[in-house]
Amino acid sequence: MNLDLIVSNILNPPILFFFLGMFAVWVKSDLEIPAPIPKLFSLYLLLAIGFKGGVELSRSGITQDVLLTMLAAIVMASIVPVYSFFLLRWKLDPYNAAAIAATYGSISAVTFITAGSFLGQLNIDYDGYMVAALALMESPAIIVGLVLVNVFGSGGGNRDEEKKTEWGEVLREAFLNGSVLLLVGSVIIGLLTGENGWTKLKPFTQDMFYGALTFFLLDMGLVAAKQIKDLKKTGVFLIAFALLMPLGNAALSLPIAYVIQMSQGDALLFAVLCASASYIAVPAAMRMTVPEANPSLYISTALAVTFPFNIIVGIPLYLSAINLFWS
Amino acid sequence: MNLDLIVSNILNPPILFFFLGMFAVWVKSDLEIPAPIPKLFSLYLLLAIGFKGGVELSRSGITQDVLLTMLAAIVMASIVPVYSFFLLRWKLDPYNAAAIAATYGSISAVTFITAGSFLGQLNIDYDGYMVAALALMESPAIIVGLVLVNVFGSGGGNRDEEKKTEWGEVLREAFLNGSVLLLVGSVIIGLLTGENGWTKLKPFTQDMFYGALTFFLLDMGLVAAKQIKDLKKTGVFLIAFALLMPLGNAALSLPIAYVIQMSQGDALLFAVLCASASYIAVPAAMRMTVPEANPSLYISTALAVTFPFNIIVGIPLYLSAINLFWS
Amino acid sequence: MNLDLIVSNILNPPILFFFLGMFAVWVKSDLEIPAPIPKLFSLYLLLAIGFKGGVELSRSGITQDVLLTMLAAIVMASIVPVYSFFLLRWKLDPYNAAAIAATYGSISAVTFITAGSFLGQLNIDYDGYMVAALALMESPAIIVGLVLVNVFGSGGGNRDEEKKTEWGEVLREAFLNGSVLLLVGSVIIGLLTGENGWTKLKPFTQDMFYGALTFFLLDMGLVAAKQIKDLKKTGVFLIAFALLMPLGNAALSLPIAYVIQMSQGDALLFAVLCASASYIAVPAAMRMTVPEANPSLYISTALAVTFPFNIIVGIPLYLSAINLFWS
Amino acid sequence: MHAVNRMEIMSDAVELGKITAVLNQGDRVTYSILRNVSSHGVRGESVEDSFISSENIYIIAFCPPEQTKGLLEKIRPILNKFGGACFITDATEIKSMRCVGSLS
Amino acid sequence: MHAVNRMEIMSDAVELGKITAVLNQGDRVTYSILRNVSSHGVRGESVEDSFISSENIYIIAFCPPEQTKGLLEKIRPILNKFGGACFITDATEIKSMRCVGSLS
Amino acid sequence: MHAVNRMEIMSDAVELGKITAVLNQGDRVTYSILRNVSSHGVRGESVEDSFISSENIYIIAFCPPEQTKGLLEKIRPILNKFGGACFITDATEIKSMRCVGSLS
Ligand SMILES: Nc1ncnc2c1ncn2[C@@H]1O[C@H](COP(=O)(O)O)[C@@H](O)[C@H]1O
Ligand SMILES: Nc1ncnc2c1ncn2[C@@H]1O[C@H](COP(=O)(O)O)[C@@H](O)[C@H]1O
Ligand SMILES: Nc1ncnc2c1ncn2[C@@H]1O[C@H](COP(=O)(O)O)[C@@H](O)[C@H]1O
Ligand code: NA
Ligand code: NA
Ligand code: NA
Repeated sequence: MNLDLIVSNILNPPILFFFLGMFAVWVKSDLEIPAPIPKLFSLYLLLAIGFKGGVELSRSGITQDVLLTMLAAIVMASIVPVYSFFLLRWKLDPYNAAAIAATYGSISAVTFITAGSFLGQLNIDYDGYMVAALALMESPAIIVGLVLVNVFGSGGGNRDEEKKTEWGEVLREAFLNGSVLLLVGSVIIGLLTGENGWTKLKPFTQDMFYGALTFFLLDMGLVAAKQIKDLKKTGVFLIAFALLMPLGNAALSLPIAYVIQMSQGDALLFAVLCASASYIAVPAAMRMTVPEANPSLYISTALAVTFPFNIIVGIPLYLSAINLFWS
Repeated sequence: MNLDLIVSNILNPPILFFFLGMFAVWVKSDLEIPAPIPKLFSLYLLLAIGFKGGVELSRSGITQDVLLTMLAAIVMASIVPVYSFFLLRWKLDPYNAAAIAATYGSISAVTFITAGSFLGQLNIDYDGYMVAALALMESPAIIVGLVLVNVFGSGGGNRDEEKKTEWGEVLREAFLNGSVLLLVGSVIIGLLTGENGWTKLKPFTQDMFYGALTFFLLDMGLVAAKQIKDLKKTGVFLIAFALLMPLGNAALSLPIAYVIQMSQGDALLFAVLCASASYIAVPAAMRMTVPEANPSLYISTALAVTFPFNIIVGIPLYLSAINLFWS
Repeated sequence: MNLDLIVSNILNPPILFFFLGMFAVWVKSDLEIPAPIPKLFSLYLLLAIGFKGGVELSRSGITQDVLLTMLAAIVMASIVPVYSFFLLRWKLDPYNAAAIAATYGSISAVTFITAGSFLGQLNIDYDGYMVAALALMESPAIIVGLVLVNVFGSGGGNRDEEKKTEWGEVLREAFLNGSVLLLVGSVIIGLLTGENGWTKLKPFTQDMFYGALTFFLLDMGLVAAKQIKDLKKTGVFLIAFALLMPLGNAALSLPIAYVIQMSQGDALLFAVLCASASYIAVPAAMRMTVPEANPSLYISTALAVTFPFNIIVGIPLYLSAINLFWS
Repeated sequence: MHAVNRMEIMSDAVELGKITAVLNQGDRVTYSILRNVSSHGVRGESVEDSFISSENIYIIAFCPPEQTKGLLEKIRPILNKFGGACFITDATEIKSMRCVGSLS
Repeated sequence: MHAVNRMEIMSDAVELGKITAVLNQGDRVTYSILRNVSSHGVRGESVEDSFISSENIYIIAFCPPEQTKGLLEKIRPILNKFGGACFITDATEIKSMRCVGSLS
Repeated sequence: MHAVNRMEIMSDAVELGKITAVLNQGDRVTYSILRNVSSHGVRGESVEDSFISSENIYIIAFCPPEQTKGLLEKIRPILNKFGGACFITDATEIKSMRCVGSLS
């Protein structure tokens, strides 16, 4: 594996500010980014990434490549939570297993963006419609997770009672939660307004993008470092899961990417989508629909282990693998 | 009327994000832009628009055209609330009638900005000093509204008692409330610093402008859709008023614009100023000075009916009329 | 002294928005920039200034000039609080004297930035590594202040008891408080990522900079004007101190700058660092470590007297002096 | 001046809608919602409050004493789902005026 | 340890200045202001809280029992204007230290 | 349904860590922290709340009556440093459920 890649990945401002945030927590500095500033940046990033993706989609059109990619995305988002669930059942009750499985089936937009910046730095092209894949991969895992709970959850009384009334809520939470709605809405708006809209919004959604990502990762460092203390409760099994799962998911995604002839850049982004775990949309949905599961388990693994692992080691590692096989 | 205009108006990012916000409320998504982020964008927009207006004023100088425009602005801002009041008195008590009349006499900066973007898109020029007209039209309606309450309000006891002590407060609220002060202050600073200041601030006040407007309209969509439920209490009379009043005010403004030989772009902006209703500065002032009026009446009509009507139908409609008469 | 300089300093947007903020408070306008928006801008300014400084340091390298400047910075930051303390002891108890002395030994980043903008306007060059001097001058005064309290504080019981346990906290507060950490961290990240990072972050940290400064100074005007009412309690002695101290410190810094052959631009920035007083980092540290001192004394003098004095009169005045001696 | 009961409810923000729906059923019930509160000891674990993890709310409601029992019975099962807490105090209501403006 | 009265006042933010002016007249009155609260049932209608419509505040004040009546008489007319609410509870004050720093 | 004591603590934000450390020592103590509160009359001077000057916090804690005295004894010296206030009221706890999810 290519050490240069890791170094050039680490030596860029967003990643370094992520470390600065972690450092601040470790030395007990009072540095904090008070609410709702992080929310502002997360809304901005979703809007900017969705809009750019939509514009790119309007440029490329909906070709066969696009459709194949979308199909692959939906397939991976649906099967990852299934096999994750059975792995997790080894040590966990069905509720926690399903909630964590859903988390890993969905994606982390910030990991995706970081991978995009990394490719930009190495001058490797990728297709804008990968953002559409990202948008498509947000939701299926939530539904699969809920199905798993209903099939394998302790078939007991009050679950079944509430089940009927809650399915509507589940689907709404899966497809209409704030993050998904803003992302998908921005894709559609980008698609509708195309070049025209792009010219007007570019200074905001493109030029500010890298800076906003930097600021946001500073906050992510603060939050992730605070979550690390919850890992004690999590135990070795879950930490191992959180480190190996991204590798497994990426390993599974690459052959698929190869078969449908993705470019190297697209393959990296696809691998990153499969390897990353959601720490915003899915946890929010799981808290509402699987209250039996313990949020600190699925949030701390996704945020304090898998997220840093992917942005520091995972991204350059997956690219090394792609370099190896594609050439 | 020109359907192309409506479509090209709707198919731009700010308007589409407005719809996205409304859609989010209708499908009960949890998308929200938490306080004080909307406030940040509204302060930004006032600062940017005022500053640009001041710089433009420093470019054009205070010519006869400018003075005529200012005069027209003050006249319209003073008479609109008067005839609105008598129309509203047909169904409403004097307090609510005066508060709503004041709301429609004043202006909506975001509607103005949206009209400016629309002109920008069609490559129609307009004069920067129209912003000065906007600034001048914020306040008179507040004072006219208060005079109407004092003349026609049920001349009873405690109103009169407090009247003397409160006039100072009324004038201060009219000319020194936060929105007016920031807007007027920014105009003056733009005027004082001219090209020099413009070069330095342009990346912030000009390049980010369209993006900030987009973000802000997303929030306006959320807020307006929530206000729509208050319209039930409002009744058919007020909804009709909120739809017809902009048409009437625009219809009255166009001959004036024609007579003083405004350009087509300026005429559109003037019509939009007259047709729009204030949902920030005036409601804030009215809550303090006419507590007898019901805020949900004047806020929901201005925000949930007149604002969307103007940005969707009104702006292209007024421009069609201008195209007809000016050529 | 050069009146033109003062006028050209005042006639730029950030200073004028500072006055607008003060004006808003004086006329009792309800203009306010709600929390945490000012915090967002202050974090942004620290990040942007530190990052730029780090990049400049990576350009210049660590030369002898740089080292001499750093040495001068540390010396001034250490001796200013010592002689300030003895001056203040004339009228104040040791706790308040030490807290105010520490405040004046440290620096105000916004004053520094305003001076940088002022130089930019006059096309006078300065070295980017002055930001490193700024970063170095944040902390020593906190430690000197604490030493003064421990040596001269009423040697009584409970101070000594707690002393041992608190030194770790003091050092952490001095070097790891949020402002210092973000500033120093950003310098280091700028140094590490150099030109590469600069190209990516420039639209955010450079192009938005002047606008963010403008917005922040609007808020500073609001805050400073509110602090002015606390000055009554402060008394004439402290007001005189707050006006004369910057002059004294600047006067002391200029010969040093001259001897180590700083450029005119660097000399101005150095003078401004010495002349300015901290109203964020040091007050936060003093509240924790010298609770016996009255915060309204050290905050109101630094913020409501010294800060406006420096940005309005001080900066052009110090530059006049430099013009005189350097040529 | 008449006696009321004061209820303090701490809960997860996702339950807010259900709790207010219950409170709105009551007659002459007044309540205020405080958001972004950090709560500890309410659920099994102390949850760090951030936009990423959960958000806690704090509701202070006042209601006529005869309604307290009925409302509590409906709120209890909601709190049971996530873990939440509810505390009752006695208080005196001074005056609650209604807004007078309306369509004539 | 001595008895105090606890007042909870809910009101529109525009009245904040007047209410605190009254509270400042009292002797040994301690109060805290919570802003951006959503209040329901206080006025005639439940008002959505946003930067566009009104903002509600929640004040918690503690005062010596003998002052309660006097303060309430002055606060009542203010609350009557917009509709607002005020509730009283009994409490015990533990300790209230004063800051010692001052000009010597 | 059992009796508890309700403590309201107003303090400077810099003492938050120390106060919560004390509260965490208690058994079955529930507390909520409200930040960015404006407090007046607590310390010697009313402190304007801004990111530049100090920030006040408001803690509402509930604890079993037998623990109140012990906790107060430890909180008092903390409040004495900056000046702070603490008030006690009686209340009734309705139900406090614990979160059930955990590693099996
Ligand atoms: N709106 C956006 N959505 C997604 N990625 C973006 C967006 N804007 C910029 N980027 C990425 O950020 C990096 C910096 O962009 P550039 O402006 O090309 O230097 C590139 O890698 C882009 O892929
Ligand atoms: N500071 C500003 N104040 C008012 N309108 C602005 C401002 N900046 C940009 N705009 C408008 O926003 C639209 C986009 O501007 P541009 O594409 O940069 O010419 C144009 O229609 C401008 O009229
Ligand atoms: N990141 C930054 N840190 C410090 N000063 C800056 C930064 N960006 C811009 N400035 C200053 O802001 C002023 C405006 O910059 P310019 O883009 O050169 O017009 C100049 O005087 C710069 O010194
Ligand atoms: Na995944
Ligand atoms: Na109008
Ligand atoms: Na100094």
